[in-house]
Amino acid sequence: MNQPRGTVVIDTERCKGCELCIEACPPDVLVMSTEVNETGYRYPLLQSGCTGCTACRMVCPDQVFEVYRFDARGA
Amino acid sequence: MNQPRGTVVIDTERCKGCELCIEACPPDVLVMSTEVNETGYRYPLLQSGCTGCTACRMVCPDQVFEVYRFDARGA
Amino acid sequence: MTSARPAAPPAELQLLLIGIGGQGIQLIGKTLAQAATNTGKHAMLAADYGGEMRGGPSNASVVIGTEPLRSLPILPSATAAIVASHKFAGPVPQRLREGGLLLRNSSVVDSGAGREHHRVVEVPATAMATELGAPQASGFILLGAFNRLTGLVPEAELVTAMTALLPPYRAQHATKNAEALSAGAAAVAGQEAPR
Amino acid sequence: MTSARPAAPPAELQLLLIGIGGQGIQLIGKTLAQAATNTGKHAMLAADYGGEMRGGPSNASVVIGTEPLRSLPILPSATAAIVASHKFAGPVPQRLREGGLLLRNSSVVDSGAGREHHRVVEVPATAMATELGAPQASGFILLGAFNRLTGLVPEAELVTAMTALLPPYRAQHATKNAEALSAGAAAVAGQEAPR
Amino acid sequence: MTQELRIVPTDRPPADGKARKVADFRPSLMLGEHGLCPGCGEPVALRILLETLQDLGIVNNSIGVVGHGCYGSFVRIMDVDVLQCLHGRAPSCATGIKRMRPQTAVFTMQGDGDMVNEGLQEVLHTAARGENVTAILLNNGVFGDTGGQQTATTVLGQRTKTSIEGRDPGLHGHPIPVADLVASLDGVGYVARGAVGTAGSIARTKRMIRAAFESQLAGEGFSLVEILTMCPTGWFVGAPQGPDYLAESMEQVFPLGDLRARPKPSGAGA
Amino acid sequence: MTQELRIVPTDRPPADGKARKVADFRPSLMLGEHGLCPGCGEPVALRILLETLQDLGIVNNSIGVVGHGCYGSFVRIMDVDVLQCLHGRAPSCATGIKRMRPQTAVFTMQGDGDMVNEGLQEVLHTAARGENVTAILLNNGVFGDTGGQQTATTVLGQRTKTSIEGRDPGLHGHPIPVADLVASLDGVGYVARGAVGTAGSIARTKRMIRAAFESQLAGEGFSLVEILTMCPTGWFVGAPQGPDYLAESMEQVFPLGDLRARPKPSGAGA
Amino acid sequence: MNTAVAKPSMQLLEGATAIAESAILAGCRFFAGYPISPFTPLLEHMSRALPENGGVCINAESEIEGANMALGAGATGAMAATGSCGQGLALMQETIAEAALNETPMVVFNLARNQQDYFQATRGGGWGDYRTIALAPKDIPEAVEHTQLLFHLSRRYRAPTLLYGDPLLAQTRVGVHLRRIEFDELPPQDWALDGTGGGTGESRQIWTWAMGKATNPGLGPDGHWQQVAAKFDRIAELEQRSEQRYAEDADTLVVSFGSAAKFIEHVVEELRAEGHRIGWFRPISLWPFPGPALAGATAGIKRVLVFELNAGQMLEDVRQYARDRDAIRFIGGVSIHESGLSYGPLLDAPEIRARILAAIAEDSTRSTS
Amino acid sequence: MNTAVAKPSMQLLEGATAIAESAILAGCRFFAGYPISPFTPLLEHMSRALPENGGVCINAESEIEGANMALGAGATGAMAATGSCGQGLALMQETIAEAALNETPMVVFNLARNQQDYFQATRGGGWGDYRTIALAPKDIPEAVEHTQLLFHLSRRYRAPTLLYGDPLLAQTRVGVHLRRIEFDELPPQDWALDGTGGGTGESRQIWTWAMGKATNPGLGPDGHWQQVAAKFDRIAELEQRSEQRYAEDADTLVVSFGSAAKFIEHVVEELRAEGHRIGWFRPISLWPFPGPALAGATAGIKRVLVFELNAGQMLEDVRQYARDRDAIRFIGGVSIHESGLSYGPLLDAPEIRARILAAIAEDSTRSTS
Ligand SMILES: Cc1ncc(C[n+]2csc(CCOP(=O)(O)OP(=O)(O)O)c2C)c(N)n1
Ligand SMILES: Cc1ncc(C[n+]2csc(CCOP(=O)(O)OP(=O)(O)O)c2C)c(N)n1
Ligand code: SF4
Ligand code: SF4
Ligand code: SF4
Ligand code: SF4
Ligand code: SF4
Ligand code: SF4
Ligand SMILES: [Mg+2]
Ligand SMILES: [Mg+2]
Repeated sequence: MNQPRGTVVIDTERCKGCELCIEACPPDVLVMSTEVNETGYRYPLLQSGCTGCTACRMVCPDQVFEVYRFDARGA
Repeated sequence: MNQPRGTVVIDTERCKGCELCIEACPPDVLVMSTEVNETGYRYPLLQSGCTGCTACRMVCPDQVFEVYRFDARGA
Repeated sequence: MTSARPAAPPAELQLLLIGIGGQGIQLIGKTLAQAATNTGKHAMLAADYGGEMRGGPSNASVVIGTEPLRSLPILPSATAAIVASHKFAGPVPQRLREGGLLLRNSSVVDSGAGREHHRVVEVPATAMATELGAPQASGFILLGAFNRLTGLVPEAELVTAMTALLPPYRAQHATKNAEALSAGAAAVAGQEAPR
Repeated sequence: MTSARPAAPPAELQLLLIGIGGQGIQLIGKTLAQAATNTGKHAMLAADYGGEMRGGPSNASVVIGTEPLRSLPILPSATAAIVASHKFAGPVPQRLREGGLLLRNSSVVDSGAGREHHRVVEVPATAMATELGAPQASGFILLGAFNRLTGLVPEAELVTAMTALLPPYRAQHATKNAEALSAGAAAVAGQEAPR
Repeated sequence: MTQELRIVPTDRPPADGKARKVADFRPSLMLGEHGLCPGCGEPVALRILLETLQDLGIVNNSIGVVGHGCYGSFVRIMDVDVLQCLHGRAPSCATGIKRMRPQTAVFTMQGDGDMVNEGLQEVLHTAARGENVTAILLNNGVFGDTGGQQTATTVLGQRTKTSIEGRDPGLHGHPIPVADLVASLDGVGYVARGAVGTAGSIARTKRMIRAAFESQLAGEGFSLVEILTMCPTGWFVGAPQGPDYLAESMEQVFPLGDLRARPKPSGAGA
Repeated sequence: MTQELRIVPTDRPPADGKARKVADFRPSLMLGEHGLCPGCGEPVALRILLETLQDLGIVNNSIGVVGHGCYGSFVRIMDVDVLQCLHGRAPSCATGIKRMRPQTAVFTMQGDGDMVNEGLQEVLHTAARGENVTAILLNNGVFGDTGGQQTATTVLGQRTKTSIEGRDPGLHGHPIPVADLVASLDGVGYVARGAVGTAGSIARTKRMIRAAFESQLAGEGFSLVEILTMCPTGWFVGAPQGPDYLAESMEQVFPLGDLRARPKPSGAGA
Repeated sequence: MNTAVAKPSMQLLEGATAIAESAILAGCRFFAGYPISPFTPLLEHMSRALPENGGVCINAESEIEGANMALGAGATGAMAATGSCGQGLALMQETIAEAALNETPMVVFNLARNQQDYFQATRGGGWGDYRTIALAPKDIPEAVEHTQLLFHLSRRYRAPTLLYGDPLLAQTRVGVHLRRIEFDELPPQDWALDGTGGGTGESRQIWTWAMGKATNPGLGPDGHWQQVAAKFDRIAELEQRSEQRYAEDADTLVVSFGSAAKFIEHVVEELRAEGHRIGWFRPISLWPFPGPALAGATAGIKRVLVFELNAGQMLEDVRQYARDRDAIRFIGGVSIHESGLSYGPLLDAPEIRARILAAIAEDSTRSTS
Repeated sequence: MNTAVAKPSMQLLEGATAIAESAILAGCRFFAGYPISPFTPLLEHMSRALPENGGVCINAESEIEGANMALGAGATGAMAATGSCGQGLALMQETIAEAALNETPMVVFNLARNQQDYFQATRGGGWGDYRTIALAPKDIPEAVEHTQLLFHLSRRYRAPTLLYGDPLLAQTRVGVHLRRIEFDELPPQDWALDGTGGGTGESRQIWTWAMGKATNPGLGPDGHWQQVAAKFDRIAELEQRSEQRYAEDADTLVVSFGSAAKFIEHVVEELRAEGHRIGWFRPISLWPFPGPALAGATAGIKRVLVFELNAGQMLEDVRQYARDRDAIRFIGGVSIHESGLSYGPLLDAPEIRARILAAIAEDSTRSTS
């Protein structure tokens, strides 16, 4: 798993800091920022290891995630 | 059954001729009159053989029956 | 308190029908109005239901004319009346005009309903209907009589109208009702108003 | 269009509180009004909610006086303003009287809000609150500062009122809020208005 | 007919001193005549309800709330404190009454039009709220009072003035078994469905009404007795055919019996 | 936290040409941002609903009827023909629409306050009428929009602004499982209960929504999908705790799953 | 069954039936209602006749549901209607207001039990600044005409409209000629929901608050409600309807509406024939109330008698517009049939005549004293 | 929690809370309501405070249910109330009319979003000839007083009564003194249902049609409704309330009610101080409308300006009573907050001031031209 299977784009300005994505990420690669966005909310940061599973995008109420997969690789 | 076990008083003027009592009487001793009452309805007449079971009184929507039993006799 | 002097004397027949629920007052009113309509006349039937319950008053007014009608749906006065029951016949004497025709069901109506200055005709409608084996048809006896007395419509039109008005589950009454119409007419034969 | 010449100059403090939902504007308004009431003053807090949604404007007006109040619940003009966010601070410049005190959260409020003829004081409330480890408490920093500037009530009264107003599930914020009040007061020490 | 049998005089009580009256014309709580149609089942339901109040000795500690339907006129002949309420609203009115008079037995009397059409929400909310009142539903599957139109309990195929070719599920939908819905809710103490078509079903229904009031008196929550009643007028059948029609149409769709029994004595309580 | 891991840049799509986008920020039917609270479950339900319309290819042949609640503001961001109707009345409005536009997919979106409080009668009648429409219930057990008061689905013990010590059955009654009531009625094609607490339940719920619309398109009658949604604001819990609270409180009382499966293909039809 | 095919000859129809047939002729294709006396026969007839004419009639399970079904149907652009009597209309107030404010056309039939719903018809108990065009026919032929007019106006103005009838209109049978009335062309219904807007970025929205879509914002409540209020102001100018007779040379003018006006007309004719200087004025549209016409008709009138079968409701409108307020006398009153379902003894020509004569006599005594 | 024990010192209370506490002081023991902005805090406070004071507050599942619960509670003789905002009150119209006609006391709180419910409050959308005493306080202290008065009047007249408030009354917090107000003694409640009448032959009955029992017939609808109408005529005479200032020497009189009147008062004081001959008139009871007082106040007035936050509803009452109808100018209008939940920008002293000055200027131009 040294080559990522997926990644996400995070539209941090839309995030409301609910942390639902953190809990939902199966490989547990999302963490909350310490910084806040314009509206004053902390937002998720991606660490390496994303599988492109879309779970974060599934649970996020605020449409913060766009998800990509690197097809050529892995399982 | 030559001595009646019960009898009824029939307030014929209240009767609306629905015939529910006729069907309900277990020993089948009620018959409809050919005459009509003041309001123009036929009403039940009692033939001998009443058991005082109160079925007629139970089903009558118009409170036409009062029921008596002759306790000393029969069953 | 009465409308003593109307603007123009009505060329309209204004008929009060008085009875109690269950006597078929509404149906005979409809029959008459429908028959009149079928013969090209203008007709109105104004019902006066006493709520939804049986045994209460059941009155109706029928107005028939050859021109568009001017009568009110609640008649201040009438030119004729059919009284099928005495129970609620109170307003009739006041409302019926002088010389008006008062047709009474003499089987049940006591003599109080109607005054000297009315033209009173009596028909024992309830008794006749029972005799016919159709106790529900006493109203049609009265209607048959009334129509004969006034010559309003051909009797056959009444039969046609009545038959069409019966709901499907009462269709079986048509024949007896027609007989009642005839019997009523026959009962007053010779008493027709001079026209 | 402005109420240029009021009937009598108000002896009432009329304070506009301007912010956005989530900044706790309503709570600091309540705290101030409650503290004033507790010290025997007459107070009014008029809220202006922008519906039920977060992120929209959240404004409030507080009026404090020693006599029964005469101010309207929608202030045509005010003697002081606290601006916690620049997002919806539009009406402030028009409504704040000449010489009125304008307390600005300099962490977020751009310099547009406020005019030369106002007495402007700036406090970097958001930054201070974050520093305190209580980002939700920036409003109390401003309130602490405002109270010190105006000498309205003893600071302890603000703490009491704030503590009582917190709903049970937010009781844990009381300490940080109290610290914020003090920090705000300290930040403007020496800038008190001459009384 | 059995014309050969002797006709017995029935215009006065028997002279025989040994005759014991076993049933009055009507319970003393019934003040006079009603104006309902021949063969209507509703007056029978009224009678067993009033008898039950007497049997339980709660005559002068009861308040009735009566809706709109033919039975609405019963408020004139029930010797009980009564609120005649708006169409469909009896359960809510009963709620207000019961909360202010918790020691009083409070009941509603409603028709299917009243309870299952206009007031379906009221009865379900009141049941789920566990309101400690007793509802009596007189279900004849039509709006009797307005002349026999389709209600929410009209069985499929039945002709009414607004389903003149018979209730067609594709056009008019399906009947709602309100007692079953109520029985499925928490907050409910007792639910049963009876009928007044035969002497036997009347007797059984009377026991159901008694159980419902006992449930209320024991504070078990909401109780409901649905009573299937004949409406020959609205059904366009002769009065004598009413009970048969009831058994063959309505009882098939709405089976009789207890739908929610009272809690076992050990488990009783609010 | 696993701070030792490397933070990956996420401010733009990956430059890597082999990257394939598998999920947009939002479906194209969603026109913009909503103003709902952090951690609210309702926008998630909206998303899977709109995605289903797209999946089924009925985007430009659908009419939505939206009630009053926080989700009410979705009418501003749903790119679908919409009637914003009165509180509780969506099923009736949907009925009028569907009868005049039988070829169009018609759905409602209502909250628990909207459907189970104000409009309980409407949904039950519409279901029993077999109205061929799809109802989407967003059940969060509170009136979110008005600040978190008790609704008819609030679970026992839950604190709300009008049951401040927790919902007490003796005072406030019991929650109503509306989907179960609907599932028990004739006239109904499909009923299920889902949730949006986890990615798994969201995926399952999306399949339920699809089944409901397919049921409507097949003319099977009324369909309902109840969706349990988080309302951290009304529950007085932190947004991150929403899904757990949902699972531990609501799902215990309102179990997830199909409550009325679609008729087997052989038996399908109106 | 009487179907909507125009018949040349006269048919004897119950008023409710005639109204139903007229509605179908007007293009009504959706009806939902709940039985209540005397509205029931309208519902019953619709339940038979609408399906035969390609329409839908639903036995709504309650008035509120019926009204909202009609609103939904109206939102698709179909001609839709509901009805009841005043009691049932009380339950529809929220919905009627909503339809007015979200601009959904629909027609509401109030076949009332009496004239006690005047306030309900003209002010309503809904919320917001809305009005309802309310026509009060005096007899069945006029009701037949009004029915078609109301469907037309409802579409023209995108607003609910109301027919205020009574038991005499509902239950009387008279010979009527049914025919379709042609009106001016209607504006296009580009607002109607047909489901095709989805995914276009221009999907449609019907919403009382008119906030529009994120990509296409609406006026919002402030702008929208002002616009709706302005529309009602316009209607108030354009749609006043009234009728009057003998006002020019009358001392006494009797104002009444609906069936009562038919009785007044009758009695006034009688009194005219007897030499009384009397006339009548009839608002046909209760809202918009024909105030200017009444002001004109009452110029120079000595006494303005108001006759209505209620405790004095239209009276308040007469007070707003009659030239000389002090000339107004109320001669109507509450009068209910013992069944509670229809008019009481006051709606009777002799009684009305007596009241008019008494009012004239009282005034004369007063003026000579 | 603030409980109903009279506290000597001033409490800072939200208006809705103050009203709730005042209701409890008046003896209110039953409340049922359904959340809606800005009524919600009244319900929330009742749900906490009533049980603490021996009462019952029910989270009614809808407005209709809440209103009928209150009616039921009121029928037992308990002081009962319900409420909502105008939107929810629209749903209660049938019930309020019913309570008026079957003579059940109850209080209805309309904590409205604006002033667009004037017609609803004064005419209603129920059925029959009923009225509702409707008080419109100008601020919270007055609302606290009105609340107790409304419970009293409701009992005195056996009729539903109504408080017409708004977001400023509901949501503003001010210091208030709560105390119980003592009123005249009330008539005995021999009509109240307590369940003891059964079997006595004299059991009680509450019924809009008042037909009574077979053994004890009632008046029936005709007699009963006439009697109720006569009662409302009596109330109309006895319960008019209004306030005015500077009418004696004013050229211009501004008529307004509720919160708007508070703003008018403020602006008129300003204008007086600047030398304008201006005064104000405030109906406190919207029904009964203080017509005679307004007629008196408008005698000799050059212009009567009507200011209300709606399209012109009270305007119709002013038109009925102002001495010179032609002097009336409407300077109010529809104005809604963008949230739809409260007043828009028109309710603001500078804006009002400008409208008054413009109306005066326009008139002067006209009269000189
Ligand atoms: C709000 C309202 N709508 C309609 C009515 C008319 N109405 C009176 S009785 C009735 C029928 C009641 O039917 P049901 O409850 O089944 O009683 P039934 O007559 O069959 O015994 C109706 C619809 C009413 N009184 N109020
Ligand atoms: C007739 C009526 N009553 C009350 C309201 C106020 N209201 C608006 S939204 C709402 C709550 C809705 O709750 P729910 O449907 O559960 O939606 P949520 O906000 O929880 O998503 C209420 C009561 C209204 N708009 N109309
Ligand atoms: S796509 Fe899956 S693995 Fe990647 S961040 Fe989202 S939840 Fe985690
Ligand atoms: S779920 Fe969405 S809104 Fe919530 S923290 Fe994650 S990115 Fe932000
Ligand atoms: S009491 Fe029984 S046996 Fe006697 S008549 Fe009645 S039903 Fe027949
Ligand atoms: S049941 Fe009663 S009303 Fe019917 S026929 Fe028999 S006695 Fe008469
Ligand atoms: S219509 Fe039906 S319910 Fe009504 S009285 Fe007649 S039979 Fe009974
Ligand atoms: S209040 Fe609840 S339902 Fe409403 S937006 Fe906030 S979290 Fe969502
Ligand atoms: Mg029924
Ligand atoms: Mg909810």
